[in-house]
Amino acid sequence: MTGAPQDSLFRAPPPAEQERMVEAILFASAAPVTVGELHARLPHGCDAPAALERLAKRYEGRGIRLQRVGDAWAMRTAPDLAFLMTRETVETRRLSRAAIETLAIVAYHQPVTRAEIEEIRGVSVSRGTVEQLMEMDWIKLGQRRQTPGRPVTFVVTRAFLDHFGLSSPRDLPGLKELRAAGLLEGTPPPTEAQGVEDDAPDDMFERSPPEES
Amino acid sequence: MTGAPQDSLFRAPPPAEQERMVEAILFASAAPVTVGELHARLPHGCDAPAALERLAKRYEGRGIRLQRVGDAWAMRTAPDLAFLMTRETVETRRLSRAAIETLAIVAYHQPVTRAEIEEIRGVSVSRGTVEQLMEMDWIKLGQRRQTPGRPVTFVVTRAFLDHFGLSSPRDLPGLKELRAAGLLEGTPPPTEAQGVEDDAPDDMFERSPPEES
Amino acid sequence: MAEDFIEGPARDDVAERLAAEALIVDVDGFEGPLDLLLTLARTQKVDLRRVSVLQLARQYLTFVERARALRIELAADYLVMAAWLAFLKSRLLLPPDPEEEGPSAEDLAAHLAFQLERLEAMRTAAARLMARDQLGRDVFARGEPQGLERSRKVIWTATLLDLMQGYARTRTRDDFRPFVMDRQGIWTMEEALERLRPIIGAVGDWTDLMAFLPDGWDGDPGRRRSATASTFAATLEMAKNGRLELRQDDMFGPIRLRAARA
Repeated sequence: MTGAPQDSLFRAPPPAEQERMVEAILFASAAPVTVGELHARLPHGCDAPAALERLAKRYEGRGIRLQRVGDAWAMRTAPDLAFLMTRETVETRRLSRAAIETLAIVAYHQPVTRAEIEEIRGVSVSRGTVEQLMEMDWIKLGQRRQTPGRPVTFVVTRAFLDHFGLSSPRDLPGLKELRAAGLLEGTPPPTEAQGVEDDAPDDMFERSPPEES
Repeated sequence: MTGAPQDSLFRAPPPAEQERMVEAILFASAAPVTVGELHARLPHGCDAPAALERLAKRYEGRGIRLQRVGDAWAMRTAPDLAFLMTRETVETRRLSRAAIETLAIVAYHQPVTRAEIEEIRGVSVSRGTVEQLMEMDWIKLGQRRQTPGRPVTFVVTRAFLDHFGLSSPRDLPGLKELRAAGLLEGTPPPTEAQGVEDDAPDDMFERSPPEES
Repeated sequence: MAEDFIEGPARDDVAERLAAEALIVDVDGFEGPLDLLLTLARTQKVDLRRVSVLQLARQYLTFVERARALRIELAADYLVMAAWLAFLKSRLLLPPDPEEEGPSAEDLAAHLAFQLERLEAMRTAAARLMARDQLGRDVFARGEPQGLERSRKVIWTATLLDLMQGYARTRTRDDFRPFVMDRQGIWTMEEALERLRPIIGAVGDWTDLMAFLPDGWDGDPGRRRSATASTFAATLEMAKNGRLELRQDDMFGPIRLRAARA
């Protein structure tokens, strides 16, 4: 759709106009808007990624900023102004320790099976924990593992990324270090001294199914 | 409260900072915010009207703008971009039972008057049903019946035939075929069996109005 | 096992012993044996990668023994772990047996240490995750989302099957209409009288009753029966009124009639 103005009956709006259109769409929506949705709503021939880039730059250092959430974008208040927002704060349900750990394991190990979560935590995962996280729309089912029994796997959602202000699962804090230390594997690194798994699966998150739109 | 930094223990934030604070508050608020509310939420010594003025200027010509709502302020998408905020969704819905039956009677008995449709269905036909079918361009007015009152008749349209993939109304399966297909379950009155149905459906459409029942 | 009590790992460390006491009182607070092991490992105050698994096994077994002495119910998985650690401990203390198959005691110990380190890492990661700026707490979305105004265009649709079923429904409904006498196969006496009245005056000679049946009513037996009976009843009525004469020459012979002679 982008860069193909010749197949358009009408000329695409000028870049500045595209930018303010994207601005209006993102502003009006509380949920992140995917690039695909932007293209569907913008006039034909618009280049949403370019407009988003210019817009993100424009909002740098402002009270609102553009936040990338997977393949979507959202406008969010700057975190340093949280103290002004006490009025808007929504009381979220307090998660149990089991739920928080399970969430972290899904995020760092995704796609991960229930058995793997249990192996890492050393206890069985209660059904309620997984259900609560799914109900919060923070984890969802991924593709089935192609191993005997074809167990279901869990992956994190876009709402999870949005909630924690992550552009992608790669931005999880400490992900690189954990991977380098071999702590995202099922077995200890072969020799502990030089157990630097630099070639550890970088495509960990590509293996997860495409984000829903 | 404004312009009185001397009564503040702490120095008020610099103007640019006040501006982004107002920006974030207006963005996150569910309703327009009054100047009084702004002062109550901003750090001590802030000048909300001045910040609002700078913010309004900053958003001039952008996709979002500052708007006064009574004695309060809100951020709104620019009015000229309203077209981006609507999306035409096309929804397909199944026709109501009344409409289907009316349509079927027109198709099988055309040209047919409203009184005849009512006689066959056994209930009165609502104006809305006929209007809906005419609006959909599936039935249209035929010639007036040459009987007292010269009532209008209805016939099916080309669009109707196209939709149902029929080359002519004669392609509609006759009563006998309907029964063979299990669509007509009741047993017919004994004598009607010979006289009427043997030559269906061929003269079904010439034979109007329906004489039976 | 008794030896563990004598030279217990926490013998000369009062703080550690107090901590172990606290652990026991708190046994319900643990999320399984691995959680308990991790807590015990922390008391060694070393990098988890250098944790002494042998010492850890002793600590755990001591914990289980004390819990039993205090008659604290321990879940089965704590006891399974205890058995496994006792086995591991003995393997670690004995010189390796070259005949032995499977992973060495060192491998098993390394795996346990890895499991602890991995759990610890996930806990740290979880804490870091929860410490991030969170939506609705630190970062806020548009408070008054406009939403997409949807102008809905409805396309009505129906299939040929819908149409046929709809038609079938209207026709089937007829078949279930309230019962009325179905007169299509019946020739009533009124109709017979109606038919006979204008023509009877011209019947001079004796004529077979069957000749007076209406057209098309002499084929189907049911219809013929109805028409015959009605016509006969009508002739009786007319004979009573003196308008015609009837005769039947023999039993089951044809019934004949003629106009009454004045």
